Order: sequence, then C-alpha cells, then structure tokens
Amino acid sequence: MFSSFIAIVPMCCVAATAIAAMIAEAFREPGERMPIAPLGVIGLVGAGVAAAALWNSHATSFGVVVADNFGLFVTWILIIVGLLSLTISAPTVEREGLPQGEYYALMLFAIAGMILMATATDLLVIFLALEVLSLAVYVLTGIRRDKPTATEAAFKYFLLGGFSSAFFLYGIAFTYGLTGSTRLDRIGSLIAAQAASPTPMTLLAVALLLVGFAFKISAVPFQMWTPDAYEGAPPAVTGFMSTGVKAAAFAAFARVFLSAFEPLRGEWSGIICVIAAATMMLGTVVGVVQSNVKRMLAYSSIAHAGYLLVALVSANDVGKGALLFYLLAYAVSNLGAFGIIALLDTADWPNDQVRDYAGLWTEHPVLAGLMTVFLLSLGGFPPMAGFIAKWYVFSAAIKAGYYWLAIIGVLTSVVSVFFYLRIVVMMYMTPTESPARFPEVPKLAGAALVVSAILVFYLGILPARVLDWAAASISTIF
Amino acid sequence: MVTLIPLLPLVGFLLNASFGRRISKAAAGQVACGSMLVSFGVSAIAVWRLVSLPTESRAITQAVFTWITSGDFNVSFTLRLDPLSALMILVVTGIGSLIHIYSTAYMHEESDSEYARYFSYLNLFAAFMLVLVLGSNFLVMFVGWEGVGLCSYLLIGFWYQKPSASDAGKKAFIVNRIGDFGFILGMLLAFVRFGTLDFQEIARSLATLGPETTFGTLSMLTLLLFVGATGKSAQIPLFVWLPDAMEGPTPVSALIHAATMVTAGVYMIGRNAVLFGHAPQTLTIVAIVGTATALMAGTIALVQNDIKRVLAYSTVSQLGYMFLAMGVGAWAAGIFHLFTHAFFKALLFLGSGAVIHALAGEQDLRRMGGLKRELPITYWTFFIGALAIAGVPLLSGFFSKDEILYRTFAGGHVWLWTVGLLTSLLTAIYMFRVQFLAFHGERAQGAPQHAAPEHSAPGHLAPSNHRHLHDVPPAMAFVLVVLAIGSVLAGYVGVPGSNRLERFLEPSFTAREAAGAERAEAATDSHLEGTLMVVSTAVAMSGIGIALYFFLRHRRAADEMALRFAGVHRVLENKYYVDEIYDQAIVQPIRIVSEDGLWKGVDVRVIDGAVNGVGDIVGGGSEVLRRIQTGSVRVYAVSVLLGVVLIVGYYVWR
Amino acid sequence: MPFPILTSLIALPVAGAILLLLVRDDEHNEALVRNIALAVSVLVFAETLLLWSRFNAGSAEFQFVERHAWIPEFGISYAVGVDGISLLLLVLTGFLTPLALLSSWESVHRKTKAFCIFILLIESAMMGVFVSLDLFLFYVFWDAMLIPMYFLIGIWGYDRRVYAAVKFILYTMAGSVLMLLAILALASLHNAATGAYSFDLLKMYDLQIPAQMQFWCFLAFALAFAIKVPLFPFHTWLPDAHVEAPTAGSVILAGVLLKMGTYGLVRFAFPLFPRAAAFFAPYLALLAVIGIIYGALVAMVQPDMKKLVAYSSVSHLGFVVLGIAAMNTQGVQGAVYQMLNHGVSTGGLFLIVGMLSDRRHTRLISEYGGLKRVVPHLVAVFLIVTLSSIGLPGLNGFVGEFLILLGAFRWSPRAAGFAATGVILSATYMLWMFQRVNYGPVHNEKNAAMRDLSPREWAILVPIVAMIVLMGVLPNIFLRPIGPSVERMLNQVRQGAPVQIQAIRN
Amino acid sequence: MTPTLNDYLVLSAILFAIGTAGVFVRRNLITILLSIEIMLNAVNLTFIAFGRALGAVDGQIIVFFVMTVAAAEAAVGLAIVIGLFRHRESLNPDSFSTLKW
Amino acid sequence: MLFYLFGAVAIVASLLVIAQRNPVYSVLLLIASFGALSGLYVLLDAPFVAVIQIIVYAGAIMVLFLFVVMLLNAPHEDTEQDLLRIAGGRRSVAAGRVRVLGGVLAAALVVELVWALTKNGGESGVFAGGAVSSVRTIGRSLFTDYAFPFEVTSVLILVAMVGAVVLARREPGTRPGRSRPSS
Repeated sequence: MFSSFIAIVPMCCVAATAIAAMIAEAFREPGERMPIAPLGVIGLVGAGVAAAALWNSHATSFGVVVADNFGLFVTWILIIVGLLSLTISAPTVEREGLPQGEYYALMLFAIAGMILMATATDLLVIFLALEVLSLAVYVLTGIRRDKPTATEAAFKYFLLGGFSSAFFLYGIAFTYGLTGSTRLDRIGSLIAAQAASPTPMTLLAVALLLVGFAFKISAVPFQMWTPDAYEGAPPAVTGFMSTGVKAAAFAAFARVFLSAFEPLRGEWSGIICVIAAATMMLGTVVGVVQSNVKRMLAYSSIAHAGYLLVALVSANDVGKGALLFYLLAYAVSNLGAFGIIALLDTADWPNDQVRDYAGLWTEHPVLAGLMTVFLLSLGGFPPMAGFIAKWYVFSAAIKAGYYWLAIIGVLTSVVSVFFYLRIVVMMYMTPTESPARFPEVPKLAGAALVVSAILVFYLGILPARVLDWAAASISTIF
Repeated sequence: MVTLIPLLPLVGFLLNASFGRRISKAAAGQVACGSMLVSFGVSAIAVWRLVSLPTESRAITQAVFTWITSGDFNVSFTLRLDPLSALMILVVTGIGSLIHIYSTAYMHEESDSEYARYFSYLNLFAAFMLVLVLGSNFLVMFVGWEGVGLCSYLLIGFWYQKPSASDAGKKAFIVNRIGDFGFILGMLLAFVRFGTLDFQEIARSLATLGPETTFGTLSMLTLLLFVGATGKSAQIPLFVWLPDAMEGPTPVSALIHAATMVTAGVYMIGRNAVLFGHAPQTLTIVAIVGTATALMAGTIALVQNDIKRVLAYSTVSQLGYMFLAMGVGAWAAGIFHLFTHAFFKALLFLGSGAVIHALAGEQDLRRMGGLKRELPITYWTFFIGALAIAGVPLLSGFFSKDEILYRTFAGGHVWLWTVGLLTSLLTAIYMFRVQFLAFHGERAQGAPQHAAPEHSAPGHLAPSNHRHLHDVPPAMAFVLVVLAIGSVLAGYVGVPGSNRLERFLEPSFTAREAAGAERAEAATDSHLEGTLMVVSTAVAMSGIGIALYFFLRHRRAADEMALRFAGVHRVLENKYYVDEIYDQAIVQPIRIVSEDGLWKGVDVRVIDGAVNGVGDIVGGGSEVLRRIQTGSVRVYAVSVLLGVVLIVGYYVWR
Repeated sequence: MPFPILTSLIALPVAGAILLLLVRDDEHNEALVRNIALAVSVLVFAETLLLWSRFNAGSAEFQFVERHAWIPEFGISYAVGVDGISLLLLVLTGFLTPLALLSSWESVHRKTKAFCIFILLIESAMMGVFVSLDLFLFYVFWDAMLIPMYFLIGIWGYDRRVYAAVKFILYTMAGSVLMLLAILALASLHNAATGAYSFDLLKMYDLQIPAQMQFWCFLAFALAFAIKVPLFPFHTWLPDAHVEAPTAGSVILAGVLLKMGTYGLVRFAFPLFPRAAAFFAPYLALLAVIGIIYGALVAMVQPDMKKLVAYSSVSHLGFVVLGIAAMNTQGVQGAVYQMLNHGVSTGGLFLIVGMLSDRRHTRLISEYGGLKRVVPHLVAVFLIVTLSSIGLPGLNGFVGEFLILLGAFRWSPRAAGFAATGVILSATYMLWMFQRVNYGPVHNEKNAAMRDLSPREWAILVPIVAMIVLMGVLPNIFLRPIGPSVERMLNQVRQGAPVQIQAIRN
Repeated sequence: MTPTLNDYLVLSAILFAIGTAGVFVRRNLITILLSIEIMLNAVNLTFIAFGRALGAVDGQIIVFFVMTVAAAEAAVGLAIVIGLFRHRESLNPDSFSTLKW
Repeated sequence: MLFYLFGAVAIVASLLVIAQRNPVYSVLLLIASFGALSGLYVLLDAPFVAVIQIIVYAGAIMVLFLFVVMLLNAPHEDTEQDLLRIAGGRRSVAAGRVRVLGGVLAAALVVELVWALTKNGGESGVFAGGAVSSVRTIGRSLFTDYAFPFEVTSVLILVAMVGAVVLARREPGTRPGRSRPSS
C-alpha cells in the first residue's frame, strides 16, 4: 500500500514545505525575520534525496504519477532551479518587503507543480499541475504590487496563459473523446492502433495539445507574453520561470509527444520543425536590438526554446539525452544570469538596462566574471555547459537528418552571441559614468552563483556522467 | 678554401655592423679593406690552383652545407670555382679591394657610425657578389643575386635623409624584384624540367639534345631567366633604375653599378651558356634587347648633363653590348667585354667621383670645365678610361668590343652589327663629350638654365667656384692609376688571334661531353676580323672627332644642333619619357586601383558592406519584428490564435 | 605512465592563470603578476623545446599520444599527439607568447592581471588546437580560443576596439559553427558505418566518406579555416582586429591564430575529404592567388602601419594556402614552413610597430619619417624583419615562399606565375612603408626625441632576429621533422583521390 | 431527429470560437475573463458529450476538475484585475502596454 | 428539439456576452448561457453536472465576477473617443485592425473545427450504450480513480487563495508612498 505513494514523495516534500512556509508566515510577527527560505531549501534537498532514492525504481503512484528516471532527472533540474531561485530571491524579498511566507510558499508550490507535471502520466494531472504552477507563477510575477509593470506583466501572462490552457484543455477533451482515457499509456496504445490513418479529430487533438505546450515553452507564435512577463517580474522570479516552467513544460511535452503520440511522429514533427526554426530565428533576431537586459534574456530564452524544440523533434538514439541535458545546462546558465540581474537590482533603480552594466568589471569583478561565464554558456562557447548542450542538440539534429534545422541553429547561435556580447562589452569595455551604483552582494547569493558557475564549467568540461544519466533517463519514456 | 672567399667579407661585414659604432674610422676602414684584400689573396691562390689543374677537370667544388631539403627537392649550398667564376672572383675581389681603398678616402667626411655602416654594406655586397658568382646552382646564385640587390638598395639609399636617394634605392630594389619574378619562375621551370637546379647537371642533361627549334620549354625557361637578367643588368624594359641609382656614393656606383653587380645578368647567361645555347629563340631576343638597349642608352647618354648619369647610361649601353654578345652565342666575347668594362668603367666612375669630390658634390657637367689643370691625375686617368671605352685600338675596350662586333657579323646578324657599330660611334661621342666638357675649356661661372640634381653629401660644403681645387688624395690616386693600367692592359688577355681567354673559359660554356663539337665552331676568320677592326677603329675615331668638334671647338654648334632638333633633344633629355610612361601606365593605375578600387571599393564597400549588411539586415529585421510586440495583450492573443489557426489549418487542409 | 608532456603544455598556462587569479590585483603586485606570467610562458617554451628534442623526426606518426575517454558514449576522447606538422607550431606558440607578454610590459598598465591571464589562456587554447587528435576536442579549443582573444582586443585595444573585437568573434564563429555541423555529420557517419560514435581523427581518416558528403563537409571545414586564415574574400575582420588589438594581441593573432586556419586545412580538411579537396583545390588556389595579389595591393596604400602589416598577412597566408592546395611535398612542406616564418616575421613586425606606437601613440605612417637617424638600432632590426617579410634569400621568408612556389608550379604553373607577382608587390609595399617611416629627414618634431631600444626590447627582438636568420640559413633543422608527416598526409590524400589528383596535375 | 455526438461537438466548437473571439473583440478586462470562461464551458460540453458517447463517467468527473480550475483562475484573474485597476483606474487592456518591444 | 433550443440560447447568449459594452450585462448573459449549457448537460444524461453548473458556476463564480465589477465600479469599457483621448489616433486604428483580424481568425477557427469534426462524417451516429450518470458512480470514481487529481485540486485552490490574497489585499501600509503611483 505504501509503495503506491512512493512516486509522489519528492513532490509531496516540496508541497509540504510550502504549506509549512505558509503556516510559519501565519505565526510571524510583523517585521520578524523567519528562516523560511532555509526551510524551503531543506524541503528541496529532501525532495532531491527522495528522488535519488527513487532512481531506477520506476515507481508509480495512482497510475497517474510515475517516478521514472526521466521524471526524476527533470525533478533534479527543478530542484536545482528551486534552490538557486530561493537563494537569489532572498535579497529581493528583503529589499522589496515582499511577504516572505507567501513568496516562498508560492515558489515552492510552483516547484511542486512542476515536479508533478514532469512526472505525471495522465493528461488531466498534467493539466492540473500546469495550472498549479501557472497560477503560482502568475502571482509571483505580479508580486511587487506597487510596480505597475509587475501587475501588467502578471496580467498579460495570466490572460494569455488562461487563453492557451483553454486550447490545451480542448485538446485533452478530444484526446479523451478519441481514446476514452486521459492516461498516456492507454492513449498511446490506442493511437498506435490507428496511427496509419489518423482521423481529423486525432490531428485536432495533437494540434491543440501542441498549442498548449508551445505556449508554456514560449515558442513562436505563442511567445508574445514572454518578453513582457520577464521584464515585469522581479528578476529572481524571471529566472525561476524562464527555467523551471520551461523545464516542466518540456518534460510534459516530451512525455506526451514522445510516448503517447510517438506513433504520430510523422504528423507533428514537421510542424515542430517549423516552429523550432521560427522560434530560434525570432528569438535571436529580436534579441539583437533590446536595451533591457531582462528583455534581451527573454528573447534569448525564446531562442533557447527553439533549440530545445530541435532536441525534441530530433529525439533519437543520439538526441535522446539532448533535451534533458540542454534543459539542465540552460537552467543553470540562465538562472545564473538572472541571479546576477537580481543581485544588481536596487530599490530605486533596477539596473536592468544594458548600459547600466558599464563598468561592472571595475566595481564587481567577480560578478562581472560570473555574468560572463553565464552569458558565454548561453551563447554556446566551450568549455561551458551551453556548448556541450548545443553540440548535443545539433548532433541529434544531424543524426535525425534535420540538417537545415541544425544550420539555422548554429547560425542563430552566432547571432545570439552578438547580443550576449553586448552585455560583456558594457561590463568590460565601456568606461563607467557614475561609479558605485551597484549594491553589496549578499554572501549566500554570491556563493550560490559561484556554485552554479562551477556547475556550468563542470557540465562543460566533464559532461560524460551527466550525459549518460540524461540519455538513460529519457530512454524510460520511449 | 673557396668558402673563405665570400666568408671573409662577410666577417668584415659582421664586425663593422656589430662594432662599427664603437671603433674609429681607420679601424673600420682597415677591417673592410683588409677583409677584401685577404679575400683577393685567397682568390688569387684559388685561381692559381685552378689553373694548375688539367683543363678537363678544371673546377673546384665545395659543398658547404645542405640548405633546403624537401622531398625530391634538395639544394645544397655549394660553391664551385671554374674558369668563368675564377675570372669573376678576381674582378670582384680585385676591383672590390681597389674601390674599398678608394672609399676610405672618398667617404672620409662621414661620421664614424655612418662610415662603418658604409663599409659594412660594401663588405656585405662583396660577400653576396662572391656567392653569386661562386654558386653552383641557381638557388645559391639567387642568394647572391638578391643579396647584392639588397646591398645595392642600402647603398643607393645610403644618404637616406635625402628623399631622392631613398626613392632611388627603393626603385632599384623593386625593379630588380620584377626581374627576380622572372628569375624565380625560370628556376621553378628549370627544376620541373630538369629535376635539379645545379648548373652542371642541367648542362649535362642537355648535352645530348639538340637546340630547341620552336619556342618550347627551354625557350620559356631561358626567357624567364633573361627577364631576371634584364632587371639586374638594367636592360630594356627594366633599365630605369640604374640611372637613378647614381644617388648613391660614387664608389658604390663604380663597384656595384658598373663593375660587378650589373653584370650579373651577363654572367648568369654565361654560366648557363649551354642552356641558352639550346634556346636559339631566346638568344635572338637577348641579342635584340641587348642591341636596342645599347642604342637607346647611348642616345640618352649624349644629352645628359649629370656626369654620373652619362656614365650610368653608358653602363647600360655597354651592358647591352654584352647581351648582344650573349645573344649571338659569343659567350667568351661577352665575358671578355664584362671583364674589360669592369676596369674602364670603374675607372671612369672613380674619376668622376674624384671630380665630384673635388667640386664638393657638383655633378653638373655644365658647371665644370677646365679641370685638366687642377686635377691632372684625374684627368689623365679619366682620359685613358674614355679612350678605352670608346674603342681606341690597343686599349682594352677595343679588343673586347671588337670581338663582339666581329662575332655578331660573323654570325650573320648584319643589322645588329650595324646598330652595334652606330652605338660604338655614340659611345665615343658621349664619352668625349664628358671628357671635353669636364676637363677642357673654362669653368662655367653662371648657374645653368635648369638645375641639375644637386648632390651634396652630408659634410660637403656647398659648391664654391672660387675655391682652389685639390687633386685626389693618395689613396684615390693609387686606385685610379691601378685601374688605368688595368684599362689599358686588360684587353691583352684576349687579343684576337690568341683567344687565350676564350680557351680558358671554354669549359664553363660547354657541357663536358660536347666540348669537342663546340670547339670546331669557334674557328675564326682572321681576315674578316681584321677588316671589321679597321671599320670600328674608324668609327671610334670619327666619334672622338665629332665630340671634338661639337664640345671642344664649337660648343655653340652643339647648342644649335640641340635647338634644331629640339624635339629629339627633349625626348632624349627626358630619357624617352620611360619613367613617366611607367609611372602613368603602371605605377599610378596600380595605386589608384589599389586605393580606390580594391581597398575603399572592394574591401570596405563590397566585402565589409556585405558583412555589415548582414548585420544591418538582422538589426533591421529585429527592429521590424519587435514592433509586433505592441504591448497590447489583445494583439498577443491574436498571435496565439493565429498560431492555432495555422496549425489546425495545416492538419485540416493539408 | 610517461610524463604527459602535451597535456602539461595545455595545463601549464591554465595553471599559471589560476595562480594569477589568486594574486591580489593591485598596483604593487603588477611586477609580480608579470613575472609569474612570463615565467610560466618561458617554462612552456622550454617544454616545447624539450618536446622537440625528444621528438623522433624520422617518424611520420603521431607521437607522445595521450588518450583518455572523455565522453565515452559518443566516442569522444581526450586524445592529443604531435607530428611534425604540429610540433613546430607548438614551438612557435611557445616562442611567441613570452615575447608577446614582454611587449606589453610598458604599454599595458590597466588590469595587468587580467591581461596576463588572458594571454596564458590563449596560449593554452592554441596549444590545444595544435595537439588535438579528436575533432571534438579540436573544436572545443578552436572556439574557446576566441574568448580570451576577444577580451584582449576589446579591453586593451585602441579606439575602435569593441567593433573590432565583436567583428572578430562573430566572423570567426560564423565560419566555425558550420564546421561543427560537419564534424557532427562525420561522427554520425562513423556511427552508421561502424555502429559506434567516434570523433577520433585517426579513425576518421580511415572512414569511407561518400563523395557528396565530402563535398559539403569540405566546404564547411574550408569556410571555417578560410575565415581564420584569412583567405580572400573572408579577410575583412583581420585588418580591424589587427589594428585595434594591443601589440601582444596582434602578435599572437598574426603569429599563431592565423596558422590555425592553414593548419586546419592540412590536418583536417584535406586528409579527411581528399576527393572534395581535389575538386576544390583549384578554387582554393584561385582565392589564394587573388589574396596574394589583392592583399599586397591593398597593403600598399594603407596609411596605417598595422593595417599594412595586416593586409600583408592576407598576402602571405595566400602563399600558404596556395602551397596546401598544390598538395605536393614542396607545396605543403613550404606551407608549413611559411606558417612558421610568417609567425616569426609578422610577429616581429607587429612587435616593432608596437614599440613605435608605444613611443609615439600613433600608427600612421605619415606621422613618422627619418627614424633611422633617431633610433638606428630599432631601424636596423626593423630592416631585417622587413627583409624577412619580403622573402630575401638567406632569411626565413624565402625558403617557405620558394618551396611553395615550387610546389605550386609543379601543380599549376599559371597559379605559381600569378603568385610570384607577390614577390614584387611585397617588396613594393614593405619597402615603401619602411622608407616613409625610417628614411628622409625627421620632419616631425615629436620623433626627434624618441629613444632607441631598451634592454627589454632587445630581449624581445634578438630572438626574433636570431630565428629569422637561423630559419633562413639552416631551414633543414625545421624541415626535417616536417617532412615525414607531410608525406604521410599526402599519401592519405592521394589514396583518397587518385583520379582527381592526377587530373589536376596536368 | 435525435442530436448526434457530432452536433454537440459542433455546438461546443462554435461556443469555443465565440470565446476566443471575445478575448480581442472586447476592450474590457472583465469581459475578456468571461470569454475564457466561455471557452472552458465549451470544452466542458465536449467532455460531457464524449463521456456520454463513451458511456463513462470520466467525462463528467473531468468537468468537475475543470470547474475547479476555472474557479481558481477566476480568483487569481480577478485579483490581478483589481491590482491593475488600482494602478490605472482603467479596465481597458490596451492601457496596460508599458511593456512592449 | 430541446438540443437546438438550448444550443441556440447558448450561442446567442455567448455572442451577446462578447457584444456587450457593459460588463454587468455580460456577466448576466453569461449566466444565461450557462443555464442553457446545463440544459444540454441534462440532455446528455448528466444531471449532476447540470446542477453543479448552475450552483457553482453560475451561482458562485459568476457572482464573484459580478462582485468585482461592482467593486471596481467601472461598468463601461472605454469608447473609441476615450481611447483617442488616451493615446492619439494611431492606437485606435491598430485596435480596430486587431478586432477585424481577430474576428477573421475566430471565424477561421470555427470553420476549421467544424470541418475537422464533420470530415468523413465525423463522430456521427446516435449515442450508444447506456448512460452512466448515477451520483454514486461518480462519487466512487472521484475518490478512487481520481483521488490523486482531487488532492491536486486542493493544492490548486490553496495556491489560488494565497495568490488572490497576496495580489488583492490592501497594502499593509509599510510603505504607503509607493502604493498608489500617480496614474
């Protein structure tokens, strides 16, 4: 009996911590400081340990959640995302006077939802998990209520999120109508039976589910909310959602499309290719002229969604691990970059314009160095994680015969280097106009960033083990 | 031992280049002259040993080290002393030593470091020249070939602060490089054709073959080499650098631009006589180019007013003679003329140097005159040189030039012979023009109509017409006298009938195996030779006579002639406008095309334009695409819906 | 296990850089920082010499090979080794890096520590490029090298440094990413052929690559290398990068970085895709010849010394590519030799121009004139380096140029004929520049007070001059180790494309 | 003339499309939220119709979940709307376009 | 016949929802539409859902909407004139375009959906099999098969609650100066 709960332990760990955080908030005196973030860290670490214990167990709970290696790998990514996000959030929460308990609780709920989304094997549960994490993230986006832009960002994100989840739900409805179930395994076997000549309704279901996922991963043309939401949200939240939401959504995307709808690959691969190409191009091209760093990184994350789509569509014996590895590398690098933006954020000036970075090197050489590492990793330079990740994706694409996607991919990554370098140029090569605009760096947050930089290098220099894990993990779903 | 010959001047160079600043002038001069004299001594001993060898095996080969090895391409740095190179090293070290000695006095007014620099260059030149003549294969020869070019560049531009000097140096180097372009290609073709660059091996592999009847590989090969020769030896079309090279100190002109380096082209053809002999087509070209150059330079020399320029054109003209000889297959005659020319032209240059030295840098003939009294040694030695070059019988130039003309006539090239004879007339005229204008008559007091190039070496005072002039210092006088004696006697090594020189040189011009066959051809017709000798003597004499008439007796007549043929005179004075034509037709177009066409056009506009254009397109696209992001959530919703409609539509209507 | 000397060549500079990171960055430590960096780089140079002394010149095979699994699942290994072609390039790298560091002694005072770190990192990456025997590893070093160079140009460069740095990195990347795809395609092919992935160069050599794939992969590789070389018309990043880079950057850029392109052609593009190489060789040669003439002509009219030298590099490296395209012993050997020559002599030119610009803070030729009177020693060295660049026999430039021309002539006399005009043109632009800078009267007051070479500068220039003379007089020291490896590579190419090579020969 | 499954599906499709149209036809935040509710309800109809056709209760149960989700979304959405209104005193979506480009 | 009646009511009411300027009317019309839908649910043998639809959806959720509309006291959406006043003429043109384009796309969506559903006859045919509609069955299934999703919804509601509170509650007054930026 107990064994039927095993698979949800990591998720429950996180959710329980979230609830604990809320309770703690309830007992908090106004102005009192409570170690809520450390509590979250403990919960996440516990989840991580649980996930590690579940490795290779392939446990299922309720028939709708499975702790297969794929899900666990993503869980780990999410836990890393969560740990980093919690750490870099602390200064923001402190400075902005945000409600600590609620903030961390929402973040932890979101992580719980993400973990659930990554491990769920039932469309309904996926939908619910999606809603859990989405609602939490909508709120986090707008949590700085005094800032009009934050509320605007939350509103846009929410509205379009609701809009697209309706499409997603509609897709679930058709899937249900066709197969009589929302469980992926049953859907898979039924789809496989009729894969030779799919009915229009099947295709409709595929299309609508695709739209739902494409929205969450901000693929073209469903990416419009991304820059606005990323710009408006507090940088720590932006980092969190640009990595966590994307990881969870991609996990579910991969699970649904690579297992249940795998027999229809011929039907959806073409569309995903086109979307991937458009996403890579739009993300990089529009990123070029941005003057706000967060917005620039938002476009960059759009582009990265394109690369991830390439990995997804060319998932084969080479590429199978590419998606997961890319998610991990991207998560660490991107969160690191946003972490630095978060650390530079001050009460009266967000320091999020590209020109604000002028002279950062002189003032905060370590931060500048870290930022460079993260940006170069995003740009795909060796020996950083991003390089291995891109290499992996492109080799999958080549193996799958998507030469044109690979070519677009490498060319857009060259263009993307241009805008990553714009920040580098500012930091190192542009003299400062007004010195000492940057706040002190909290030790802990700084340490977290150093750790992620080390992780970036580790993944870039000695990726073999993680690559193996990634490859072994994804093979559990198809 | 052979290695020592070029090594000694090289050591001298290294000493002077490294420590020249710190030692006195005397020491620097001693090092330089000493190394040259020792080298001369060694050369003499080496030649003596060579001569003592039997005729058939008259060669001393010394492989110094393996230079370049790459696959089947293997070149060793080998020096080879054979009769031809023996003659050359004697000229180079002998005349070289004399000029070194002359220079100790001539350059005395330079500062210590400049003095040492001068001698180090001069030593370096000698070393390279010796490598050139001793090299046993093309590549070693090329080392010397380029090396002497470098030294020529350095020495022409010795007074580097004068823009004209450094320009002239650069011009010399670049024009030479154009020749080298041909030379290099020639070498490449030679290697591809023969699989070796060794002169001996090439000659040997050709021995069994007959001459090429059509314009084939050998003709191409020799023609390319000849292009190299035209550069180094200042033949049409690459002669333009030599007159400018007179910007260098006069001893340099004497050594490099008269006696040795410029004859390298002739030497090279002589060295490859067998090869060229197998390419009659090229030889014809060589002969024609040589003759044309001789005539053209002779005509220009007629009207030049700068004493050194006259001599320079004269050198060009004489070199043309040598090429004529080579072109008609009279190898020995060409080398003979090279040999004699080295003496009298060095003498003439050094004589002119003495004049310039005495006049504190004045080079314009129109401001000279009447120097006979004040500079007797210079006068007489210069006179001997002039007689020799004019071809007055019993002097060296007579024998060698006559040999060439005879060979030309005997070879059936009557037209070439005629032109050669005409040039010989011109030679006598312009040489005695100089003689008369410089040494006879009265010193001109007024400034000339248009200023001649002012040559004022640092340290020389401005020319003063009232200063009492001193004749040459002893060192210079000694050299002049020695050379004068040489100019008289040098011809006797190859007096017609004896053919001693020809026989001595013959092993160098023939492939061993074919030696006998060629010898038969070399029989002479002494009757014809005598007749022609008379003709050329008459020509030389009439030339002197004409010069006497126009430039000593009736100077006004000369001016009238110049006025009557003003057009011709102007053309000649401006050297047929060759420099201007080159400038307008080649140099300027290249510069303009490079600057405006290639750099600012292709590079900046086309290529960088394309590169930046890509950037602009991306940036522009970016600006356009970002506008879609209007900020209105309704537009975003439309975008989402558009995506839905497209994807669903794809499935529905595909 | 024998001492991993190649790994240490890569690791030592990195270790030095890490050591420098630990040194506090303040004014007092500047000398310490410089000395550490210099010591490390000299040590590396010594190690390259040690490597050379242990190298078996008679063997064509890779030596000192180290092989460790890196990403075993994809057959990626850390595989390094040297043969004659790479050996001397390593020595060159080791030789130039200390000189580059020394050259910055007086010109770089801002952020010295970072400067030294970047130089050491570049050195490491360059070493890595030359020793990699694994395509993946090669690409990693190839790309990784861009970053420190980017910073060197961008931080310590001249006025338009940012533009130049960005142009440099984007230009180079644009070429190299396609190479990455080609590498991936090869690995994929290897998988299809043998069932296992591999990026091992030696295994790739044995791979039967279909003609069409050779075609595309060669294009991708060749583009990457052509940009790096740089071959006309991909050269426009070079003048900007050179002009704006600090002296040390220019020296490394010209001295070593450009060789990566030609090295890549020799090591990768030609032997891996022999049939495509045979097909494309004439086109490469055409571009090379155009580059020779074009580079020279454009160099001639440059007002800026550094730009002039930069364009001269285009011209000189055109020779190298021509030699490679000829694909015969002399051509390739000459090309490798010319890489070394160019490293030494162009490195020397940049060092000298750097010294002038240290003194006068301008690189415009028109600002100078008559220097020979003021700084005779500097000018004397300048002259020797200039002559080396012109290709005067007896100095290093000639040997390479002649061998290349010989190789090219055997392959296509016409190409050699056109290329040989470079001999004329190089003399023209170099001497013209030399004349304008050093000869004539001192017309600019500011030049009159220039000081001649300092002991430090002597220490920089004497090795350069010594190398120039040594390589010109005794080239066999250097040619001998190159020979067998070149032959092996040629055999590879000939076996791969017997028919085409023959056809082109005619 | 008994309505078939298809009739229900078409009806819900029409309703769904009306919902989507509502999102950008109206310039009122409340109405836009209502439009999303229309869409969700259209989906509910589909679920129930399919459930009926399949003869299973799953469809109906899913509808309960959807209703919950709709309620939750509505709560958060309305909270955001209130927040927006506090800043701008407007419910026009187009007046919230500070973030753009 | 009832199907067409309810269907027509649902469609018309929905259309009117999005055609109304006044959000109060919209909400009320939506309630009407929901009523029609619950009628359809009854036709589909799902009476329990129909009841819930009325009670929860129409009753609770819509009342919440109505409440907010009243709270904000901004019944009318901005007219074109208002928009012009806000930000120049350009925007209203763009807004008009959006409306047209959106309409066209929505129409296209209808066409596509209907086309897809009716292609090849679609899922035609009368409902087969017996209807399962007992509350007992639903309840059992909900707490066995769907127990986990059910728990998840509890988390969802918790998140929504927290979120709504965080976003909508009044400023605690710690920094009153920043709560209302000048609008």
